[in-house]
Amino acid sequence: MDALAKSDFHSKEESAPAKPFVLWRPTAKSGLIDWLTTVDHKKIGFLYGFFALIFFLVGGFEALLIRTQLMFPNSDVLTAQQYNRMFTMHGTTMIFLAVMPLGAAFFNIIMPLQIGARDVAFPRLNAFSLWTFCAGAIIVNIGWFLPSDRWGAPDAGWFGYSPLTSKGFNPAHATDFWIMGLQLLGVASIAAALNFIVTIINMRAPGMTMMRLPVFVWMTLITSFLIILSFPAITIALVELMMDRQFGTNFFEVSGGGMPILWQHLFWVFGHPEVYILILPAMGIVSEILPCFSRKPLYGYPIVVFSGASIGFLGFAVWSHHMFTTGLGAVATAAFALATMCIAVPTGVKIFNWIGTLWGGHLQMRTPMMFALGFIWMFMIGGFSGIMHSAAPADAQQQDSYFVVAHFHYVLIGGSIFALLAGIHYWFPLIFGKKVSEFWGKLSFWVIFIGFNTTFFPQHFLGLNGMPRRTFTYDPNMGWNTANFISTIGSYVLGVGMLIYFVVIVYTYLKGKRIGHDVWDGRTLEWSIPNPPPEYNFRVIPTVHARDAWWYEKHHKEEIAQEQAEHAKAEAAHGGIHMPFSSIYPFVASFGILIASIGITAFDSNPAPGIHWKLGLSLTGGIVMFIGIYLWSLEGNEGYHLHLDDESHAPETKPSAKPH
Amino acid sequence: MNSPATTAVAHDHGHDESKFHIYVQIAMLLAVITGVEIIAIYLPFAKWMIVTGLVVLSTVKFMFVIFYFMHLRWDKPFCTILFFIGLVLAGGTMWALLQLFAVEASLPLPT
Amino acid sequence: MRFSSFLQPLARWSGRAGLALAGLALLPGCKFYDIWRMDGHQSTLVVDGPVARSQRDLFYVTCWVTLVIFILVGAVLAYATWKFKARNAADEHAEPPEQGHGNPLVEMGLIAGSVLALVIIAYPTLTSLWYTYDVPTEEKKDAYEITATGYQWWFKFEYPHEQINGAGALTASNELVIPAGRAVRVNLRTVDVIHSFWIPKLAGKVDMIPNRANFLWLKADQPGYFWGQCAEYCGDSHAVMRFRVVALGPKEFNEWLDSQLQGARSVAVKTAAAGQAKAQFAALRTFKTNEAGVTDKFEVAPLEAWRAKQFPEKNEDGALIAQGKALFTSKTCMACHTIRGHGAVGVTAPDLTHLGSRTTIAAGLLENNREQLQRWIHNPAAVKPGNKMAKGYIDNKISLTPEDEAALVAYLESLK
Amino acid sequence: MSSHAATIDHHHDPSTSTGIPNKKLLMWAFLASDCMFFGTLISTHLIYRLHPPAGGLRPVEVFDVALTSFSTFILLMSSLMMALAVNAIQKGNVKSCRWSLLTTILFGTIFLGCQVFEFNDFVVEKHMTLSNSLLGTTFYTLTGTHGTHVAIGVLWLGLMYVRSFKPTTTEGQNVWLTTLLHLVALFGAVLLALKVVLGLVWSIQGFEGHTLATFVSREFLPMAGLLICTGGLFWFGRARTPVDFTQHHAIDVESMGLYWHFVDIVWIVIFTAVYLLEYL
Ligand code: HEA
Ligand code: HEA
Ligand code: HEC
Ligand code: CUA
Ligand SMILES: [Cu+2]
Repeated sequence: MDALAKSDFHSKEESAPAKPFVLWRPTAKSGLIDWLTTVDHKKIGFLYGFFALIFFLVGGFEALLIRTQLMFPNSDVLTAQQYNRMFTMHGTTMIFLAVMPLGAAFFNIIMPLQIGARDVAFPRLNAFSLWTFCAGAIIVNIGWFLPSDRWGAPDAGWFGYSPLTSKGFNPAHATDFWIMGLQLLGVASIAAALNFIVTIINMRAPGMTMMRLPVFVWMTLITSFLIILSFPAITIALVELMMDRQFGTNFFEVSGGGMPILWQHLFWVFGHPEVYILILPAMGIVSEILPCFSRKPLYGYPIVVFSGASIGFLGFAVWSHHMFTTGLGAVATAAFALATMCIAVPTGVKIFNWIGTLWGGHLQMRTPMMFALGFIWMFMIGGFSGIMHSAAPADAQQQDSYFVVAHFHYVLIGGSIFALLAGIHYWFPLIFGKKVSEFWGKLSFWVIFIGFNTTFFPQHFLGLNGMPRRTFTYDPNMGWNTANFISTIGSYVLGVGMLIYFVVIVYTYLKGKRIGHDVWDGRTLEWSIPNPPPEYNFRVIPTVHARDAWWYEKHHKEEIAQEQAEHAKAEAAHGGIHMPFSSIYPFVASFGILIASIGITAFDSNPAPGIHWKLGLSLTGGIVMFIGIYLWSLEGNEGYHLHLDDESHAPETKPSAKPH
Repeated sequence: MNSPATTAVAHDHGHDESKFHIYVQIAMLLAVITGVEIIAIYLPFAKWMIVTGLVVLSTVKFMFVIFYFMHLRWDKPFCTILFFIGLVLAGGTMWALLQLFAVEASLPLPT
Repeated sequence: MRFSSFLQPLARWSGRAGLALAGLALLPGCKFYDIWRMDGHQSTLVVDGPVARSQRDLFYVTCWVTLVIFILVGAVLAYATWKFKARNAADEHAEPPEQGHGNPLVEMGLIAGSVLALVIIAYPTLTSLWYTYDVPTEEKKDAYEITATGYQWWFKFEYPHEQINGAGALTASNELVIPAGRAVRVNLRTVDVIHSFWIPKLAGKVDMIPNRANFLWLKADQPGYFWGQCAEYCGDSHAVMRFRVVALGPKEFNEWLDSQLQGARSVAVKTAAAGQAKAQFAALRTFKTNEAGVTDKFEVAPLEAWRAKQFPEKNEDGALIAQGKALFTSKTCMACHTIRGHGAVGVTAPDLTHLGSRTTIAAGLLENNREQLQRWIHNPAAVKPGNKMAKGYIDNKISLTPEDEAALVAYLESLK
Repeated sequence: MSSHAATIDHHHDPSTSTGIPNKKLLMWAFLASDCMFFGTLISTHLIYRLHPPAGGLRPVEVFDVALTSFSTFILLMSSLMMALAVNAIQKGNVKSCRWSLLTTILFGTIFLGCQVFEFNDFVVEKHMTLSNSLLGTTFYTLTGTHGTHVAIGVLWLGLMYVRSFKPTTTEGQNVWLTTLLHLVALFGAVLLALKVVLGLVWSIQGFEGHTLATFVSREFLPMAGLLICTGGLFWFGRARTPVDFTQHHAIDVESMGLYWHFVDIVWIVIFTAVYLLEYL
């Protein structure tokens, strides 16, 4: 945190106008208060990443327990219920608490830098998203720490098919936690996504036209659209489920005429776009890394962008491919099967263009590049098993078998996680000013790569050999023993790989040597600024002349220098760099939401016992939230101005610049 | 309490002065359409005709509100595009869902 | 870091060696060969019916098409990586290559190629879809109808065309007997949550969804014995919600139907051997949790094993059985279970009328023999987490002495 | 931004890349998202209408088309007032903007009152509750969610209205307390008025032992409170120091207006798809 907090900050600040106490704006630039009140997109992004990685380790630990249980037939490392909790929480954690926020971390840190902005459009809303995400994460996980008969961790599977989630079959509050937690995560994601959309559309530096945006920014934009358009569906589904559980409505209640199949539709209307929410940022990252290390622009930029958009759009038209076995009728099944196959085309286009990018380049085999190449290979395999699923009759044999588990881990780990790990390595020098050792980076890559394939490749065979998923045990005579054993060993190797990866990252963060500016000889704007990035990002808002803006600048030095000097003058005349004030109220509002949600999840459909504290808790939380939001709106979106002196060092106020 | 500086109304936008009247007229129109809708349901025409009529009338109302009250008509087209992405996807999803539940395979069990 | 430059080649080589090792480990010939033998009891590749065959063939089409694409694209990718890799520092810092931006013709060609590949997949998908969806018209007349209902966590099978006077349709549990060589249309229902009906060797799964009239059809080529499994997560014991299917030739099937239509068997009381058998049962061993409930017995000839089960055992202990029969009532087992002809008419639990003639109990989890029967009724909760019978034990305050268990087991075994 | 000219082009914000103000863009994107939200909710209702369970309530036996038409009309008018409020503040006409806001609040409250009345009627007279029928389940959830949107809108409008009194200089004043009391007066007036009017209507109807005779005694306290609150509204609404609420804040009012109009168009859809189509 150090590296971030102590960024190169030499400036004179204007003091804030006098204000009543509650509207006083926090000014801490380090320490706990700073982290709680920060509106700096880089710090918020860092926190997102930090929490996400913690949850990734938690989810990974759960996965290792799952694999340990399945190592041998009929083992009893876990009880049935523990196992069911484990995979439910593993899926939920990995998807909502690890990969999505890790994506959000990159959106936050990198996207504004790539478009030449000083912050996101709504800095406090950004903080609110972060803290609401934390509230959701707490609620989803809180059940682990409560007695498991009446509370407990969720155990209805990550897509919580009704009616297994109804009060009748799942009376414990575990399911209420799951519902409420997901609800909050949805709110957080939508708020963040709206922010990113406005930022990308409206905060671009001059000259940064839409068709000059780095592909990662494009993918951020498309992902954000997917979020705001798909999350409402699950929000409604969860509201309906909550109403069923707390107020006795009949949405999924068969005795009242409800149709549980409706849940599946609503869930997957969200769920399929969700998987593209997980993969598109990854594709964006890879589309940044490959050109950089091939020393060539991305091959077929417009087509890559367009294919991303069409993947996003088509993603809304294929949800029922998760429901091929629910008896939709032949026509509907056929329609969804064909629509699903169509997605192979835009996805293929991306793969081809990545290969085109490599073609004729000078490939530098650095760690990020290794992960990016690994991504292409692994994602291709995952995509192909996806295509096998899309052939609906064949899927009747594969659905809910380990073949699906293999498919989605290839796209999720081999896809999303590989690319995210690549991204961490790639942008680490920028964010922290330190570089991870190539040796340890590559070693971790190989261990992860081998561990991953050893874990999940055999699972294809398990699935085709009839092993159902979500089973805590199996008989020894089914022909599944060897594959399960290998898979478990693989997962340990994978775990060791991950361990190496993260230990090395943390080590570098603490002890690594400082490195210079623009280590990779990058192509996009984020590399044009010092590392770690100063609070204000850009001394002068850059003017963009070409697609790989920084590359262009590097090759047109004089022209740019002249231009920048002019801009700097203009900006100084305008009062200097405008920076938003920090604020505690987003945190207060989210905290209120957390309290209220805990209260609400504790309601029973027959609210007699303990109704007072539950109601009290909910109301208190509601009031805290309201106060937070109200004061937030009252304090206004003001800020202060920074005046950088000419060379951005040796300012009048702080005579001694820190040595680097 | 308007400060003197701001009382001078902009003259570069021809529509500004007349907006008040446009709004009132549109509101009247919307009220009338609503009235027509209410009467329509009691008319002795074929059901499909009335349904079509209702859908058309509601769409007209919808469009008037978003393009006039919500300014889309005068705003940058990007706002319209943005909103219509959501509208079209939502409409498409609704259509698909209703279609899926209308097919024979999806009929609930007879009770 | 300095030492890393020294270790660099090492890292590279250890990576390669690791890859090679992993590849070796997976090769046939190594000990791990049973991964490649895709002929488990629930294999979807080694199949025994036209529906599953159509699905498998489609799978192979998708598999081959994508494999070819994978090899083509992979080859180009591998070549590009190898060919254009910077081999030394000079290479790395060389003037950047020409900054080109793509070629529309190549793109269009590749898109066209992908579309073509998809058409190759789509066509058989559609034909297979229409074939597997419902019984083909020409077989409709001859098709046999069965209703399967999912319960947490077992299956009930009804034969709507085999009515028993005054007792509704013929009902069986956990073992489905079907005519071989004949299309069977299975109506899929559930009384609680979603389950899924899956017999991999005969047909892909279709879910049993509340308030929804699902069905599937299947056909077994030959008489045979098949493994089935609930394939939709349905709560605690989803993993052990299994079932078995027995396909019989026309004659045998009809014989089986005739025998099933009878009520439960009654055994004459011959007091002589009672005490002896009791002692023998009482001494039955205890089981570890999660101990496998099956032996390799069926692997060889499961169908034969099933056939053997159809006949009463030679030296039954009539007295013990009578005692068990009485206990079945007094311990309130009959509140949940049906034993047709013996006065038990419960409907919330598996029909036990012909339990003795089945090869498995507790939804395909345990083999049907004395040990396992006793294990089950001794403590169902230990065998199948969360199951409803264990709850019934607590609610009805059922406690069984070893003698009770012995008698009940004898009785249950006699229900041929 | 202190150097803004006297006239503001409300459709162009030079500080953004597209010229569209950030807040407006945010609101439109949010509304796009909300389309999906109501889309799925309305779908749920329609799907269950497609397959009503046997023996369930029939909507026409429950609905009251006259009441709904009235509230539809009211909501349309509130939309008009909202548009006028935006128009006024864009021209810097704070006073007119405030009156329009107040009217919008009033109409919004009437709409909510109609909904309270409707729900009450359906539950008590028509015996349709959230849990006793599928129709009740989907109907109350759908219209209730819409009602919640309206309520949030009213709250927002109220906060904006009170905010329009924020003085330019806060020196030496207890802005805090004034604002809080002003808010209390506003929402007190709104809620109490709602209560009194509903009480009156029920008394006229003779609903559940309400009679005109008992009306006065029953509603005495609320009426007194209403009087006080209204007085407070006038007191705080009196002309005071110059306020920090000008053309520059038009964008805030405008984005609030977008939200309000959206709630209106959702009702246009609900009115047709949920109510009118039932009568065919
Ligand atoms: C990152 C997430 C991600 C991604 C990107 C994908 C991508 C795809 N997925 Fe996957 N999927 C999941 C995550 C993802 N999936 C998850 C989590 C589940 C399980 C949920 C659960 O049940 O728990 C799932 C389940 C799932 C199912 C349901 C299986 C079942 O339960 O029965 C299906 C069925 O059609 C499917 C299909 C596809 C397809 C066609 C793609 C396509 O987008 C893939 C396209 C890519 C390629 C095809 C490769 C590259 C292309 C070329 C080289 C071009 C040439 C190729 C051809 C012409 C074929 N997926
Ligand atoms: C992005 C999403 C994501 C990711 C990254 C993973 C990662 C992993 N998953 Fe997960 N998985 C899902 C998403 C994901 N999974 C989903 C959605 C489901 C379905 C859930 C459901 O059915 O409801 C699922 C289900 C699932 C199953 C099936 C369970 C079942 O159906 O019964 C299995 C079984 O093997 C599994 C295994 C693993 C393993 C071994 C990893 C590994 O990659 C994990 C690697 C990470 C680590 C190992 C942690 C890092 C290291 C440490 C913690 C240090 C300590 C370790 C050592 C010293 C060894 N997963
Ligand atoms: C509360 C009801 C209940 C009571 C009482 C009950 N059972 Fe059961 N029984 C069940 C259920 C439910 C199952 C299925 C469990 C499963 O497989 O998940 C079952 C399964 C069985 C099976 C295996 C059946 C099969 O088809 O595989 C046997 C044998 C059995 N019970 C015997 C008994 C005996 C003997 C008693 C009395 C001592 C008894 N049951 C009392 C509910 C009950
Ligand atoms: Cu029944 Cu799983
Ligand atoms: Cu999908």
